[in-house]
Amino acid sequence: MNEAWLFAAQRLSAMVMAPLVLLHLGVILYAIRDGLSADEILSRTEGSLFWGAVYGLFVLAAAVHAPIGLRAVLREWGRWRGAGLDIAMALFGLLLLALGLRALAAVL
Amino acid sequence: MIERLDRDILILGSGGAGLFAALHAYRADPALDIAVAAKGLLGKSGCTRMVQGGYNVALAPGDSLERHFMDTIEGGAWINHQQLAWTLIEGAVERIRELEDEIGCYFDRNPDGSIHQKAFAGQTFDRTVHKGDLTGIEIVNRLMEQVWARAVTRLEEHRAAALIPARDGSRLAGVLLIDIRTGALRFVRAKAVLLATGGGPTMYRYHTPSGDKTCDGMAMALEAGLALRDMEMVQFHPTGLYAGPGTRMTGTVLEEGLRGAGGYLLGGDGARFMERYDDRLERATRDIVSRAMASEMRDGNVTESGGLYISMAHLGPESVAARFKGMVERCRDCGFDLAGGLVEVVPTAHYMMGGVAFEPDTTTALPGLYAAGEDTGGVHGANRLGGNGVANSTVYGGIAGDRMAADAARERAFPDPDEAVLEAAAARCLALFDRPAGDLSGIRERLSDLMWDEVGILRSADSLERADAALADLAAEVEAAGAPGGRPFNLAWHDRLNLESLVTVSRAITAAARAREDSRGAHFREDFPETGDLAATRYTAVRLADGAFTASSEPVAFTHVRPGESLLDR
Amino acid sequence: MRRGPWWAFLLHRLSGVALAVFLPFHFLVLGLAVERAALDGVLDWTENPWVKLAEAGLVVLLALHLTGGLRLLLLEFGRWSDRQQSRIAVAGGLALLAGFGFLAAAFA
Amino acid sequence: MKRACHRLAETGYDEPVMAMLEVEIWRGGEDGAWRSYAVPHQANQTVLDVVTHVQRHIDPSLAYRFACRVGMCGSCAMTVNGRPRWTCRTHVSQAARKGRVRIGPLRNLPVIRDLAVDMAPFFEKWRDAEARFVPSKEPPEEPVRPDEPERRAADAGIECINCAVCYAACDSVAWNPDYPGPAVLNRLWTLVNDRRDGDRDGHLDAAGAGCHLCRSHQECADACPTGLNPTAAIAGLKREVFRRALSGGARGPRQ
Ligand SMILES: Cc1cc2nc3c(=O)[nH]c(=O)nc-3n(C[C@H](O)[C@H](O)[C@H](O)COP(=O)(O)OP(=O)(O)OC[C@H]3O[C@@H](n4cnc5c(N)ncnc54)[C@H](O)[C@@H]3O)c2cc1C
Ligand code: HEM
Ligand code: SF4
Ligand code: F3S
Ligand code: FES
Repeated sequence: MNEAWLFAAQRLSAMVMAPLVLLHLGVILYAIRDGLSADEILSRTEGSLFWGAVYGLFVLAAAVHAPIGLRAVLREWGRWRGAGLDIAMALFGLLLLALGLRALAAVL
Repeated sequence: MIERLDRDILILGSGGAGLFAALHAYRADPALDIAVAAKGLLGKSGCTRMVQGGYNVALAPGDSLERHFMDTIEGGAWINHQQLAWTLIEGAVERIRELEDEIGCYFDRNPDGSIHQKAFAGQTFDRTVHKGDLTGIEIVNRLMEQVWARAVTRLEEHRAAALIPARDGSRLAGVLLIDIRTGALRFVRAKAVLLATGGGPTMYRYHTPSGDKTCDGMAMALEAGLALRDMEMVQFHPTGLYAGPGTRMTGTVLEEGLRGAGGYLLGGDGARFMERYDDRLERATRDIVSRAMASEMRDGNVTESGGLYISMAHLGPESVAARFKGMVERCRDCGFDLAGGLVEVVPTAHYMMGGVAFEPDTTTALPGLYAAGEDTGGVHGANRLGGNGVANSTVYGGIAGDRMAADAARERAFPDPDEAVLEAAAARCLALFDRPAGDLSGIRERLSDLMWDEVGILRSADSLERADAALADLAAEVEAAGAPGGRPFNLAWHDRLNLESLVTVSRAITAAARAREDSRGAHFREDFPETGDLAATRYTAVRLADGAFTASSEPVAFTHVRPGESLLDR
Repeated sequence: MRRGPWWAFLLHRLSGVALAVFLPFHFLVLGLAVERAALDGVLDWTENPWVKLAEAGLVVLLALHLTGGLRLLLLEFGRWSDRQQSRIAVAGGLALLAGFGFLAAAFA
Repeated sequence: MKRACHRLAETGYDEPVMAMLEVEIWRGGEDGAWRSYAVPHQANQTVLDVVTHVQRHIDPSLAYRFACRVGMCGSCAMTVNGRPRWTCRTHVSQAARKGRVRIGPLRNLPVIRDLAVDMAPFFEKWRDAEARFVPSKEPPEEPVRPDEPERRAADAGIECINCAVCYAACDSVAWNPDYPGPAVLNRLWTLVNDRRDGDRDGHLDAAGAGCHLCRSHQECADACPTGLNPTAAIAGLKREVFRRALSGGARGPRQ
């Protein structure tokens, strides 16, 4: 994998996530004031194209961003390098993607 | 055990001369095996890095080769080898283009994009190319990067210890080196060897050059039977920082521009003294100001710790701090306030105009040995213009590279070394481990005081005679001194070898100074204060044979211009 | 010996790693909980103080990592400025504010 | 002259010796140990002077390196009280803590012996990144002017003395054997801004292979004795590498 592309992908996904996370945090802070209920979440998200897009994009970006970040940490602090690490991180990204999409499907 | 290595070309020294030689030789013939050996790290040792002012070259409209040449000859008080000076001036134009366009130096520019050239003392035109006031760093770093990128063997922290002739004595066969890190002896056999170890008058109490330079090249050349010319010509820079005897900062140069900008020199009494010596006051040339300072110091008009003062505050501390940022910081590191207070200064030994006699194509009297840079003599005459030093090393380094490549390619076989000489040289190096440790610090201090006091800025028959005798004693003391200990990175061993070179070359300087019974350029004889008849100008040549230094003098050949004439009039 | 930027890096890295570890669980729990909760109509897991604390932690981490990430993006992609230290301070402050806001709201 | 200078030089020595410095110096290779020395504290004394004193007057076998003694050659860097520094320009009073100075070899480079490290890995990375000027086929259409932005950006990083102080200060170097380090990247940024250079893309690709390993610790900029800011230079590279990667240009590391 080309390091420059990985780097660009990580920064790009960070840029995508930044506004989404801000939005998400804002909503949580707002919503949590009267306690959180599944109804509430569902009523906001169910069938909403907007929230579907927001969370979908987030899941996608996080699945790109987190493995690349973790890979760096493991290389530097875990002294783990090479193809094994790359495969593990790719799998980790797929796991994130799968779990994220599943959660998304649940709330949509 | 001596390790052996064969290289078509061996270059000693990695300053402007050595690195340029490597690049040119490589460009001329990439198939050649080239090695660069340096006492320090490649490109990080020597004085080319330390160039602050810049590089003289006649580029601008209004300037001319002839004008640069006349400045050089007049600065050199007519003892220059004129063809060498002309080659320098012509070559500088080509070299500066090469530095910019091929090596990648990024010199300062004028608003229209052309290369900026500033004023430097002793010149009738502003022709000094520079990169801020750290020109040498830019030049050497770029050269170093280019050398790294090529297939050139780097022998870093390798000290050249002796030139080894071929068995039949007809030529040089190679060089015995000491690998400083391991202490191993290494003989590099080569078809062509360049001497570019950069001289360096570090035998004087106050001196500017880098600490790795101890005149090894000149000493080896003397031992090999070569003549050194103009050795009495040692340039002193007026404003060396004086920070006391316990620090290596002492002697390092405070830039010329301080005086140029209008700085005052003050005696210990706090008053200016230059009006007693020259109408141009502090702006007079290096030699005059240094001499004036030496007189004041001798008369005892000194600061508490023995120096003089430079004062800039009257120019406005803020403006000084802005214009001379690097200098202000350097002084601050030593605890001095250059912008607003007084900084102690002493004149300091800066450059050796003299060196190995060589030809404009860098060949020497010993076939197989070439020479370039500060190791050589004749280019600058009695005084070097600020800015002609780095031009000298880069121009001749390049020529040497071309010439050596051509010669080495023609040479089919490697020369056979004289094994007896090689063994003897190696034994000399190793014998030091068996001798009792000498008082190296004491010897060094006595040598530097002696040279400063007796063969320094002001000389006389008496002082030189005293020096001659004292140096002979010191030489014997050095010879007896050993450097016990292990071989790897044994600095005492190298200090001891350094002292040997320094004493040898000090004796050559003294012999030449005794032979010149007039005063010109950097050489001032109190017993012969007159310049003498320019038309009858002679230069000195010193040789070492059977342990004796003999100085002779030869008439200068006025091949391009005679005293009283000027190329500019034609 | 180490200065502000290094500590900011450490915080950013630790929060990133923690996020990478917790995010899959967050997705998992969210997916499961919503699916199950949708049947009885109550999101009772949010009543568990441990879950509350964990979720609050996640929000703090997210806020920390977000502000730290924004700082880096600004540093790398914005115009270079020497006011790094103040940026770090602002970033840290914002993150803490968000975290405490969440905690206060959650336990109110 | 002789008399005057000797007398005066001696007054320099006689300056009230303020105190003895307690100096600890690393002796041996990687597995060496600290050894203590007492060195007279003098006015105007640099850390290099302390080391010189020990080698000249106490233990001649001490190995260390220097050349220019004025902050131009970058040969004398060591770790002084935990910080990488140029020793020839570091005043003892700046570095000593309560009269104590601890001097070790530079971090992140193999120790040859005592205070001398092997700087080869530092330079080899420089060489391998091909961080050097490449002449262009044709000169730039517009002449380079002193105040244009590219020239200013190039100038900002040009006065590097390759002392490896930043290299020793950087954790990313310690953590990533393949990280070229701040100085090399700083040089690449100067080249990228040099409009005369003929291989801008090549330099960017070389940077792209390593610049992402910089974690913006800024320890390099903090430690650089000549006041350069490699962090800013690397940020510039990251920006350009990012742009180039998005436009599909990045070829990855040159072979
Ligand atoms: C502070 C200062 C400022 C200067 N400013 C200017 C200026 O503004 N303009 C100008 O034109 N000139 C200036 N000069 C002079 C100029 O720097 C020198 O004349 C020139 O650089 C000499 O170049 P070189 O290649 O001959 O030697 P150097 O650059 O000195 O290199 C000598 C090399 O030889 C090596 N060496 C020494 N002994 C041995 C050995 N035994 N074995 C192997 N290698 C050895 C050294 O390690 C080094 O690598 C200045 C000099 C100093 C000291
Ligand atoms: C909120 C938006 C986010 C932004 C702006 C952001 C930004 C960044 C940036 C710029 C980096 C690079 C740090 C470096 O290389 O020095 C990074 C690293 C990292 N991020 Fe994020 N990130 C965000 C969200 C996330 C999320 C949701 C996760 C976890 C799932 C995550 C996990 C990581 C990890 C593990 C690293 C590696 C840390 C390191 O190398 O020091 N990030 N982030
Ligand atoms: S960037 Fe600064 S610290 Fe790093 S090598 Fe260059 S001068 Fe030294
Ligand atoms: S310290 Fe190292 S991590 Fe980057 S900002 Fe400097 S190179
Ligand atoms: S000795 Fe040259 S930088 Fe310190």
